[in-house]
Amino acid sequence: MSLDTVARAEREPDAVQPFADLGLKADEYERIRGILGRRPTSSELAMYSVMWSEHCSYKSSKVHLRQFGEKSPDSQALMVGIGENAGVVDIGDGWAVTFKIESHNHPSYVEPYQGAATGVGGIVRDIMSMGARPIAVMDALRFGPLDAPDTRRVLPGVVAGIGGYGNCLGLPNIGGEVAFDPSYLGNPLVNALCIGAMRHEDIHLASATGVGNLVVLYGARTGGDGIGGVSVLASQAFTEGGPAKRPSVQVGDPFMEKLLIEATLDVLRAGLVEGIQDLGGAGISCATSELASNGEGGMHVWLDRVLLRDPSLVPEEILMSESQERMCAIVRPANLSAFLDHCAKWDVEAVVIGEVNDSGRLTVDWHGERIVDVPPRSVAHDGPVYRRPFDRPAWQDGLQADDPTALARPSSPEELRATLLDLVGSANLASKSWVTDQYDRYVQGNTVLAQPEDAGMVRVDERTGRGVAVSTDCNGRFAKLDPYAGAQLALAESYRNVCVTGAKPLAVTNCLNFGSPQDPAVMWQFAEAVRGLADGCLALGIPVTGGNVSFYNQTGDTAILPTPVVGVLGVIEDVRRRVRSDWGTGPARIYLLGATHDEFGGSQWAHHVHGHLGGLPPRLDLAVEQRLGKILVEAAAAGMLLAAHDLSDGGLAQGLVEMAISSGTGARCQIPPGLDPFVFLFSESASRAIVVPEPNFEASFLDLCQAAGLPTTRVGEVSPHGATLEFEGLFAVGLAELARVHHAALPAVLDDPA
Amino acid sequence: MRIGIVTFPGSLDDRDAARAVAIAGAEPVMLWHGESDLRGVHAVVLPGGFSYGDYLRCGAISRFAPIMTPIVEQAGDGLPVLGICNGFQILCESHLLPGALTRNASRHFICRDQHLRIEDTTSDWTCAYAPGQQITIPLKNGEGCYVADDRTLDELEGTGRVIARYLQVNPNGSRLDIAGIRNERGNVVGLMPHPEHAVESLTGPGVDGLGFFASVLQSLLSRARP
Amino acid sequence: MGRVVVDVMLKPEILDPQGRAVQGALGRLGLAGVADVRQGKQFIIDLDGELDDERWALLERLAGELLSNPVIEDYRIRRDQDGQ
Amino acid sequence: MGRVVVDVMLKPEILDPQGRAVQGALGRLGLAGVADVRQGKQFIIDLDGELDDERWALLERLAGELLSNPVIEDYRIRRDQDGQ
Ligand SMILES: Nc1ncnc2c1ncn2[C@@H]1O[C@H](COP(=O)(O)OP(=O)(O)O)[C@@H](O)[C@H]1O
Ligand SMILES: [Mg+2]
Repeated sequence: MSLDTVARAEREPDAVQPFADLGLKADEYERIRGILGRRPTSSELAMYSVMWSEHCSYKSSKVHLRQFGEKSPDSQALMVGIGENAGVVDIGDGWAVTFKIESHNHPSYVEPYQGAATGVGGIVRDIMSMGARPIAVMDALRFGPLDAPDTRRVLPGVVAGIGGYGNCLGLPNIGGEVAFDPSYLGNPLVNALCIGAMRHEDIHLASATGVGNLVVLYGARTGGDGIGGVSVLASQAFTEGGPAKRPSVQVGDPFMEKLLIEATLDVLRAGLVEGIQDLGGAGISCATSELASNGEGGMHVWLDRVLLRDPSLVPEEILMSESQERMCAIVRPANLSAFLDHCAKWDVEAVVIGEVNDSGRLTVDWHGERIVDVPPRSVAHDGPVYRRPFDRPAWQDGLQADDPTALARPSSPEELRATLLDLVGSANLASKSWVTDQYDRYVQGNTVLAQPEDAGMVRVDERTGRGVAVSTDCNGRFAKLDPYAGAQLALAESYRNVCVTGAKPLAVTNCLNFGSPQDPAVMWQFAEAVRGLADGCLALGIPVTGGNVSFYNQTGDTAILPTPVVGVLGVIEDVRRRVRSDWGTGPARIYLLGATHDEFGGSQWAHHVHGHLGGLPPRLDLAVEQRLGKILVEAAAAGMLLAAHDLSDGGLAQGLVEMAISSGTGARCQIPPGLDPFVFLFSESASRAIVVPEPNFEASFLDLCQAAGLPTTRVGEVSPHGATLEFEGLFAVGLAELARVHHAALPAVLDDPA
Repeated sequence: MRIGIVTFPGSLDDRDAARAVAIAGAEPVMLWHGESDLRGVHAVVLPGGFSYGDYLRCGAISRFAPIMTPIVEQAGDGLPVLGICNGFQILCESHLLPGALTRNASRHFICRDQHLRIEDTTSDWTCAYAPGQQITIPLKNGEGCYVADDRTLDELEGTGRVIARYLQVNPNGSRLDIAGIRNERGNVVGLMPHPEHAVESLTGPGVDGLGFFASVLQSLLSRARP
Repeated sequence: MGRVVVDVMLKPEILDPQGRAVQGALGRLGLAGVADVRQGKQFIIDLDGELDDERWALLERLAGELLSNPVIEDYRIRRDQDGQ
Repeated sequence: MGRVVVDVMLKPEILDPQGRAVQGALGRLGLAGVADVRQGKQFIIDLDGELDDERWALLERLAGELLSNPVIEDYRIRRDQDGQ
C-alpha cells in the first residue's frame, strides 16, 4: 500500500522525498514544509514542484516583469490587465478583445509537428478562458540557417503542425514571422499568438466563486502527457512492476479542441459559467489552485473522478498531467445539467471533480483518502522569487565597437543592383508564402488583411465594420547589440506595422525568448529588454496586457540571440478604411516618411552579405515613432492613402520591391540629390514608412506631415502598368525577375526534390 | 428561398456559407448533423471544414450522419445540393458523386486564390455564370486531388459534367484539372475551391463566388414558375 | 478478447504522392534500386468478447465501407493470432 | 525482386485521435464492444535485385529513422514472402 496521504505524512514525518529530482531546491523544499507545518505528501510535492517551476512561477523573471505594471501608461482601453490568463482591451461599441502570445520552443525541436500543433492549441484555450471566441491566430518562428539539414527537418514539421492544428480549428492565420539565424539551429523558436473577441459583459475570469458551486473538468481524457519529472514519484509509489510507460511527446487532437471551443462558447453564451480556466502547464494542479486562490479561497477535489485515458496513472501524475484539450469550469449546481447537455451535444466528456468552499484550503481526496491539504495561494501565487545576478557581459563593448562602417559597400550601379537582388532573395527577406500558403487565412470570412501585409486584420463586428489589427516583430540581432534598444525597436516596428494598416495601437503582448537565467549575461539581456519594453510602452502610451517568458533557449553554453517578440494590437473603426501595401496600377506619387541615416548595425545587409554582427542598432525616438503612427492612422481614417508599407529589414529597397511585387506594378524612383544611394536604399533606420497618397489628397496629406514636423521625401511615382522597378540614373530590375528571386528562395530548399 | 447549411462536428465554413447565402438574398437555415429533418429547405450546402477531424478519410465518417439519409434521398428527387471542399468529399464518400479526393500531390495543405474556368452552366449551382467564364476564388485543402478511373473520367468529360477546371496552376494534382463536377441531373455539385469566401471584396479575392449562390436561387425560381 | 487487423492500400492505378516521396527519400539516403513504394493505413482493432461469425461479417463489411473507400482503395482483413 | 513491408504504429502511450475517431464510428455503425482502435501506417517497398544482408540492414535502419519517428512511433519490418 503506497498511497501517500496527509495522515501518513504526519505519521512518517521523516520520509525521504526526491524533491531535487523534481527540480526543487533544498530551501524551496524547506519552505513547503514550513507552509504546511509537516512534510508534503507526494501529491503535494508534485503540485508545488510544478507550480514553482520557472515555467509556471516566473521565479526568475518576476522581479523584472513588475515594471510592465509599474510603468503602465494610463489607458482607457485596458479592462483586464496583466496577471489574468490574457489581458482584455475595450475596442469600443461594447466589444472587447483579448490576445496573447506563448512559446512552445523546446517541444517543437523534439517533435516539430506535434510541438508546434500543441503550441497553437494551448494559446487558443488561454483565449477561451477569458470568455472570448477565438478569431485568429499568428505565429512567430525562428530557425537555424535555411540551408542547414536540421532546418529541413524542423521547419516543414513546425509549419505543418501550426497549419494542421489551426486550420482544423477554423481559425484564420493572419500573420507572423519567419526568421533565420545560426543561433536558433539547435533551439528553434515557435511562438503562437491568438486573438479573441467578446462583448464586455461576457468577460470571464479564472476564479472559483460561490460556495457550493461545482468544478467541472471537460474535454479530452487525462493521460500521462508531460509528466516526465513526476514519474520519479510514481516509480517511488509503485515499487513493484512500475508504472506503464509515459509519453515523452504530447500529441494534439485539433478535432477535440474544435469541439471544446464550440461547447465552451455554447455554455458561455447560455450563461452557465461562473469561472473558467484552461488546463495548460501543470494541468489540474494549476487550474484548481489558481481557481481557488482567485475565488472564495477554498476548494475540494475528488481526484478519482477524473476520466482517464490511461488507467495506470497514479494521483501524483493525474495532478500534473499536461494532457491537451481540457478545460475547467465553475458551474452552479442548478446549471449543471444544462452544462452537461451542451457538452453532450458536442460529444465532449465532462465530469464534476470538485466543489467550491470557504475553507481557505485546497483539499484533494483519492478514493476517500486525503492526499492534498494546502493553502491554494501558496501553490499558485506565493512561489519563490529570485533576484538572479545579472551583469553586462564583458564582450558587449567589443561587439558595439565592431562598427559596420568598415564593411565594403556596393557603389557602382551594377553592384547596387546585385545587392538588391541578393537581399530580396535572402532567407530572411524572401517571400514566406511557402509557409503561409499552408495556412487557411480565409476561414470565418472576416479576414481583411493577412500575408503579405504588415499586420493581420480581422473584422470583429460585421454590422459596423469595427476590427482589429495585430503584428508581431523582433529583430534579435538588434537585441543582441543592445537589448534595451532592441526591445524598443521590436515594439516600434510592431506598432508601426499596425499603424500603416490604419489601425490605432491599443495594447501589447510579448514573448521573451532568452537563454539561461543562470547566466548573468543572459539575465542582463533579459533585464535590459524588459526595461526597454516597459519604458517604450509607457512612451507610446500602450500597456502590456500579457505575455510569456521562455528561458533556457540555448545549445550547450551558447544562448540564442535575445529575442523579445512583441505583439501590438490596434483597433480600426471601419475595416473598409484599411490600407494595404498594394499601390494599384498608378499613376500616383510615392513618399518616404521619416529620416534615413547611415545605420547598418544588425542590418540584414551586414548579416547576409558580410556575416557581420556588430555596432549599434538604429537609433529610435519614440516621440517620432508616435507622430508617424498618428499621421498614418489619421490619414487612413480620412481615406487619404492609396497604400502604405512599413520599412524595416532591408530598408527602403526591400519595401519598394515588396510593394511593387504585391501590386504587380512597377515604379520609377529617384535618389534625392546629395544622398548616398547605398545608404538611402539599404539603411534600416527606424520610424519610417512608404506611403502612396490618393492623388487628390496628396497636398493635404503633405500638409498634415509638415504640420507634425515629419520629414517627407518624394521617392518616385508608380508607373502606370509598368513592369520594372527603376532607380533613375542607377539601374532597373524587371518585376518578373524580382518576383522570381523573392519567391524562389524557400521552395528551392524546402520543396521535395523531384 | 430557404437554403440549409449542415453543421457536422468539425465543420468550419458553415457560418461563411450562411453569410454567402444571405448576401445572395436567400434565407440560411442551419441544419444539425445529428437530426434527420431537412426542415423544408429548398436546397442544401455541405460546407467546408474538417468534419470528424478528417480522421480516417475526409468525409468518411460524416457520410454516415443521420442528416445524410434525407439528403441522399431528396437529392435523388432533384434537391439542389452543393458540397464545398469537405462537402465535396462527403458527396463522393456518399456516392452521390463519382470518384474520390485524395492527398494533394504536393502533400501540403494549400491556401491560394485560384483561377477557374466554369465549364458547365447547366447545373443548378452554375447556371448564373456565362459558359467559359473565368473566376477567382480561394482554394484551401490538404486532400483535394480528384481521382476516378478512366471510364468515369471519360464519362464526366463526355457528358459535360465537369463544372469547373483549374486554370494556370493545378494546385493539387487533380485528374483533368477538375475543380468541380455534377451529377447527371445537375442538382448535385461538388466543388473543391470555396465560393463562400469570395462574396465580399473586403474579405476575399473578389465576389466571383456569389454566382454559385445566385445560380441556385435562379434555378429554384425557374422551377417554381410552372 | 480478439484483435483484428485491417490493412488499407491505395489501388495501384491511383497516384500515391506520399509513397513517391518516401521512394525518393530512401534513394537519397543510400538505398539503391527501390522500384516502388506505396503507403497505406493499418487499423488494429481490439474487441471485447467473442469474435463470432456475425461480428466478423459486420467487420468485413465495415472494412470495405468505412475503413476503406472502394473507389480508390483495397483492403485486407485478418484476425491477429498472436494478438501482439 | 523483393518486397518489404514496414508497419508503423503510434506507441501505446501516445494519444491516437484518429484511432479514437474510428472507434467511435465503428460503434455508431453497430459494432459493439470495440475496446480500442489504433491507426498506423503501412509501407510496401518493392526492391529491384537481391535483398542481401547489407540492404536489409540499411532498410531496418531507415525504417527506424525515416519511416517512423522513434519519439512517438514503433515499427515492425518484414519480408513479404508471397510478394502479393
Ligand atoms: N510564420 C508566419 N505565419 C504567418 N504569416 C507570416 C509568417 N511569417 C511571415 N508572415 C507574413 O508574411 C508577410 C511578410 O513577412 P515579413 O517580411 O516578416 O513582414 P515584415 O517585415 O513587414 O514584418 C507578413 O504579412 C507576415 O505577417
Ligand atoms: Mg512589416
